[in-house]
Amino acid sequence: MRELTYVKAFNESLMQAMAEDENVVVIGEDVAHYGGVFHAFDGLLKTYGEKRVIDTPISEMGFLGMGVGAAARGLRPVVDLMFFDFIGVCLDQLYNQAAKLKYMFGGDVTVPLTLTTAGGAGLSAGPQHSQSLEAWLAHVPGLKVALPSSPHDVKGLMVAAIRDDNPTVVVLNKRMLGTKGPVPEEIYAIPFGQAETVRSGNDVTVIGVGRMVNEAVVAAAELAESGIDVEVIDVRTVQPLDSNTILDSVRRTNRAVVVHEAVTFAGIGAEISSQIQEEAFDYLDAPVLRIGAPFSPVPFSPVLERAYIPDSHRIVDGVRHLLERQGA
Amino acid sequence: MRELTYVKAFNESLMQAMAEDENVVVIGEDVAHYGGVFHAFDGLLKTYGEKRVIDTPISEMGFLGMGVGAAARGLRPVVDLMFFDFIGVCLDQLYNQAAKLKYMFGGDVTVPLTLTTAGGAGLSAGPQHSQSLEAWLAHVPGLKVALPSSPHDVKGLMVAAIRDDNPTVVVLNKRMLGTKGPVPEEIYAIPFGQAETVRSGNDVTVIGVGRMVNEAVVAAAELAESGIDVEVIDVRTVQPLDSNTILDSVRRTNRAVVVHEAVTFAGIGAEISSQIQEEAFDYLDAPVLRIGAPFSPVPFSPVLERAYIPDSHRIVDGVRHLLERQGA
Amino acid sequence: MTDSIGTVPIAVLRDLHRRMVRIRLFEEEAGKLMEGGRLPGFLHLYVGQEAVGSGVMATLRDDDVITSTHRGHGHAVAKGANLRYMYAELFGKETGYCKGRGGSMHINDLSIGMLGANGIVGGGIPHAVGAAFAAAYKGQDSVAVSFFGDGASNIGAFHESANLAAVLHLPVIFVCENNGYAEFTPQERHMLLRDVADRAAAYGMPSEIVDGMDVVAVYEMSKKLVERARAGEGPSLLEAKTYRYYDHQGVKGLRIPYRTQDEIDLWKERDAITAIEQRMTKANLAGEMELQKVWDETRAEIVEAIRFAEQSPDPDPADLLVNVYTV
Amino acid sequence: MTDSIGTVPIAVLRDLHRRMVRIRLFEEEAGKLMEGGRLPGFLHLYVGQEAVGSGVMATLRDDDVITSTHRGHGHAVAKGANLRYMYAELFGKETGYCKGRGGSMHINDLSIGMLGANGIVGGGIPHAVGAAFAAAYKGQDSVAVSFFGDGASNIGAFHESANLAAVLHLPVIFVCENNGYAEFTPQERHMLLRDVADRAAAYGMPSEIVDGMDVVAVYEMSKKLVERARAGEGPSLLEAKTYRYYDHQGVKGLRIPYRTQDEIDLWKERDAITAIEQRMTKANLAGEMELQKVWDETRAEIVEAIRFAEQSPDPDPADLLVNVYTV
Ligand SMILES: Cc1ncc(C[n+]2csc(CCOP(=O)(O)OP(=O)(O)O)c2C)c(N)n1
Ligand SMILES: Cc1ncc(C[n+]2csc(CCOP(=O)(O)OP(=O)(O)O)c2C)c(N)n1
Ligand SMILES: [Mg+2]
Ligand SMILES: [Mg+2]
Repeated sequence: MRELTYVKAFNESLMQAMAEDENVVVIGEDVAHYGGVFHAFDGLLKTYGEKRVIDTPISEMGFLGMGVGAAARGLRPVVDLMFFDFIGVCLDQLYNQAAKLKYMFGGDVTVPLTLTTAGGAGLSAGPQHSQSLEAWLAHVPGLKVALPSSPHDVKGLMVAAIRDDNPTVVVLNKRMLGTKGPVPEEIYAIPFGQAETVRSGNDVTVIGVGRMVNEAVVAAAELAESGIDVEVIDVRTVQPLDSNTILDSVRRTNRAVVVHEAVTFAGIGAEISSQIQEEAFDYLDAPVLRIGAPFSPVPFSPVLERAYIPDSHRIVDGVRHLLERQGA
Repeated sequence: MRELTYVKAFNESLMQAMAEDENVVVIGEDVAHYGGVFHAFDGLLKTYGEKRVIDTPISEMGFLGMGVGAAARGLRPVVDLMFFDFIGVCLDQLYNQAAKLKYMFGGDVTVPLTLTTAGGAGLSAGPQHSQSLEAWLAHVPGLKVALPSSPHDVKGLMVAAIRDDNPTVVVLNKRMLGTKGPVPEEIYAIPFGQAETVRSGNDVTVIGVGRMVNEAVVAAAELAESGIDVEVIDVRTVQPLDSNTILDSVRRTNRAVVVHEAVTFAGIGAEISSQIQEEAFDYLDAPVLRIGAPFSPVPFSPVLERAYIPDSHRIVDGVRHLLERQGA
Repeated sequence: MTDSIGTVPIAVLRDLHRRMVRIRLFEEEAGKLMEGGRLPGFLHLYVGQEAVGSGVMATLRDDDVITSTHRGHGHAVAKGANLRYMYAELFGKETGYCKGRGGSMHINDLSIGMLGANGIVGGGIPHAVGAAFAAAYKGQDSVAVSFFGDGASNIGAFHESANLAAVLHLPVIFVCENNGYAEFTPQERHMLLRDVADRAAAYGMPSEIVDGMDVVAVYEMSKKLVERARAGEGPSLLEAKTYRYYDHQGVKGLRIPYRTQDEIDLWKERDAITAIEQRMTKANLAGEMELQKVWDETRAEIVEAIRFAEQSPDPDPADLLVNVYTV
Repeated sequence: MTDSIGTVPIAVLRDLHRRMVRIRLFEEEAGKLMEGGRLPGFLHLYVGQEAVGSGVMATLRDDDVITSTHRGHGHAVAKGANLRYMYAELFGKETGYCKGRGGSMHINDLSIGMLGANGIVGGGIPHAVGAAFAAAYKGQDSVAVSFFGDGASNIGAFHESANLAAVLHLPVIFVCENNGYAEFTPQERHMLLRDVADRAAAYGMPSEIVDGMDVVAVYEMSKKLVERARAGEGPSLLEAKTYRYYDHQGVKGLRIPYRTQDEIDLWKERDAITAIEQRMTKANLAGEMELQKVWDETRAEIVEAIRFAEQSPDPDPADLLVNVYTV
């Protein structure tokens, strides 16, 4: 199959979704004339014109709220927040407005808004340009949240997000923008709430979020050399979370590791881990292990940042640790 | 001992902390001349004057950020956010600024800021005035977060927060404002990160957050009548979390229930539950049970709201369920 | 004898009068229900400000969208909302506009372009910009009006929304109802300007100031700005000087007197409803009986609406998760 | 022969010149290091805007606090930061101003009143208000200056901070460095005003516009506003029209030409450093050699500082959790 980079797959999802539905518009800082700071929006202006691709002032609360209002009036705005870290200047419009309007207004209003943003560390972008805050959004009733881990999934999840009648957030991983992978040419949607079993295995289930899925796959390959058979699950979306796929796997493997880039404490891994021990308690041969970042901001220094971000080595160590564990 | 209401205990903490340290100032909407919409700041203006008690325009991002700047320059501002729900209009100043400055600036700056706010449901205040969002804040390295469950704790945790050199958040529970309880007259601090065992028991540990501690106590009394001996722990602060007290207890009782007002999914209960199964796995006779709100905004209708908020009945049912559980 | 006041014909005057009376009575009765302990939650009454909502709304069509605030009943009533469903919502009933899920601060009715009250100060302002964007996008000539208070003009969302509307040249009218207070803080302590209208210049947007106790003046000025927006000439800001008669929340002033009785009395002397009734009577445009009929009819409607609300069922707790998502 | 230009004495002129040269060379070398692939992360160069930071900073004392932006190197250098620790931070070294934890966008030095660059547009503006509050509270006569761009004047935090400072009558000078662009969006597409200064009126605050390529003009105007603030006369806004020579981030313009070469050349013809050198030379206030010496000394300082930075140790991963909390 044809290969595309992650960012090009994102771009193609917009190109095709805009062709499919003329109510789709793109709103954000430098998304039109410049094509986005990551060039994720390249060519949209040329293809769809200034009417549908809108550069905004630096006014995230304003233009996210504008997206909410436009969505309530029948458009399907894709609003871009340049870095996930900036969510704090506009969060009200996401959780108090977009996510609540339908419920709070008695059901008459739908808000088919998609917020796109770029999260994750690894580029020495420092403490205010590297965060992974998906746990916040997963805690908000009314929102849906995806973290694609491959070019294929970026496109499919973006299309699903745009077609969804609920407010959705798609968090790109900055470090994967140039990563290549097979991407079908036609438009397709990957349903929210369907995890993917990326690798089958019998000894332990590693549940990955976003880019960490790829680290888990690397770890699995390494562990296979020692005869350890790892199943890797990509949650794809953290809200809704496909608990069934996770639980079915853990009930078979009896061991689970959850891995994400965000700090471990109160990260989405806590939710996943809790659900596993609640629903598969009697199947567990060892506690569910969480792997995430230590409890600090993301450091700028490459040396520190490398030590900070979870990677395949930490997953390998974690899995080995779990398997060696002696119960009481 | 003398009894005070929850809100009066809060008020007294400020009265005394301001007497103790002239660098303490209070900043917020209607906190000065009006004394705060919940009268939590009554009398401060009269006692300390306009220099130290400052009414602000409706500009949460601005005045929280002003508090951050003032804290960086040696003051100890107490900044009030009228409702916890409003955090979305100013969150940037909390997690990207207050919580990160020290780390990000190489250690030279401290931000001894206290953010006070009122959370929780039960007053038919509707979806935008009833939320419990402590899980968001607990996920932020650099912050400390308390949810006092009694007049005694409000005062002690507030004093500790104000004296702390780190940014702290103290979340009052709106429904408890009129609740009375014993409060020492002198100034005292309850250290952050020290849970309190509110009731000792042997059969199951119920870990409560904020007002839910009181529901747990009621449930424990009811369960005692059936001969079930419940230990109740008040976490007091969710960041830092006193894991040791929780783990010691669960290793004795072998069963745990976590209860909070926030929606269960990705709530702070997930973190507590995960830690218990990680650290006390071999001691658990049953999965850790989480009790929280269902995954929806807080409804306005009293009938719905009553069904929505966790209470002693749900805790009683949960505990019974845990004890009756048959392992595989 | 003429059949108009200024340029405003008698039919419009009657319409304005009726809108104001409906708001006044709706709110007075809501206040009584609350004082009687029969309504849950908060209540921010619009009494005193009737001329603003009524005057502006009379210049709008059903497909023109408004966004409102915590003090939103008046806007809903003036836009033509059904009083039954409004009261039902105040009671938290399943038949309410929000099916009992939202309450007083979230009443909305998209069928008449009422995109909702909002509990977050400034929360609804960007929605109006978005509604205007959607209208322009679809090539419709409808406009959007965002109501907000003097206090709200200090929040970032106002600034960003105004600038966005200006830059994108959208058909938005920003209507600031300046009642002199943000909760309990008088304007002179929350901004240095006397006129919020002066803020429009920061966005390259025209503005007008109008006496918010004069419904005819509000109507005329709103008409001008709405027509301007409809003609594609961009956004504007309208400041109406007005006053709320009751407390920020609830009915009675609480124990802290942040306003003087003199101040309240002075504004009440200029009451907008009394004023229009006097002008209509003086100009022989309406007899006392005709005006009284409006009050009586409205009272009857309200009695019926409250009965409907009271007799309506509570929501079913089994439906807790309804409308969280569109499925 | 005079010993001043206008009212600005020779010592100050020399000081202004040196500050600008130090910024220019610091940034040029940083740019080269980045192009050479030797610096991690982002780099927002201040080249072109030197007169603004230098002119303002020369009117400040060490106890006057500034807050800065993503484009903060110039402010730090002008405020008197140590170039060694600055470069060390760009390299992410333990000896850097942020101990390698912050990077280019977070350089700060409280000992000289530099309260930090900030990666969030508008993030630092309220901090300046807070610093001014603290100074006033303690009865000190120090002031606070917040630097921000034309683009940042569209964000809510600016609006709220300006109004707060005005209402609380605090000694803040809001310095808008209008370089005509917010990233790649020209000013005329992000606001309708020509002058950001016009926004000050929305807060009842005076404003001034100054040629940001004329360091003497910036100095004189800043002096006036700083003295005003120091005397307790409240906040003000200073807009400096300026230009950045390099790309928004990094050195070379990327493949999308959002500015014309003509435009860039026109501004460079008015280069602030060249201009002051010509004026000083013409007025016989400095010989070419004397000026050259400043460049040479700075170059030497920079070579040494970069060497220091390169030779400094990386942070120790064992210290990952250092400074997250004050313990
Ligand atoms: C972001 C936010 N901050 C604070 C509040 C609390 N609050 C509700 S109404 C109000 C005053 C609003 O004043 P104004 O805009 O003048 O409207 P008015 O009440 O006078 O109609 C405040 C502070 C809120 N709801 N949202
Ligand atoms: C809240 C926020 N939104 C967006 C950005 C991304 N961003 C960084 S700099 C910048 C442009 C700033 O323009 P201006 O204020 O004019 O400063 P300049 O870069 O021209 O110095 C943008 C949009 C950010 N850092 N923070
Ligand atoms: Mg008001
Ligand atoms: Mg700029």
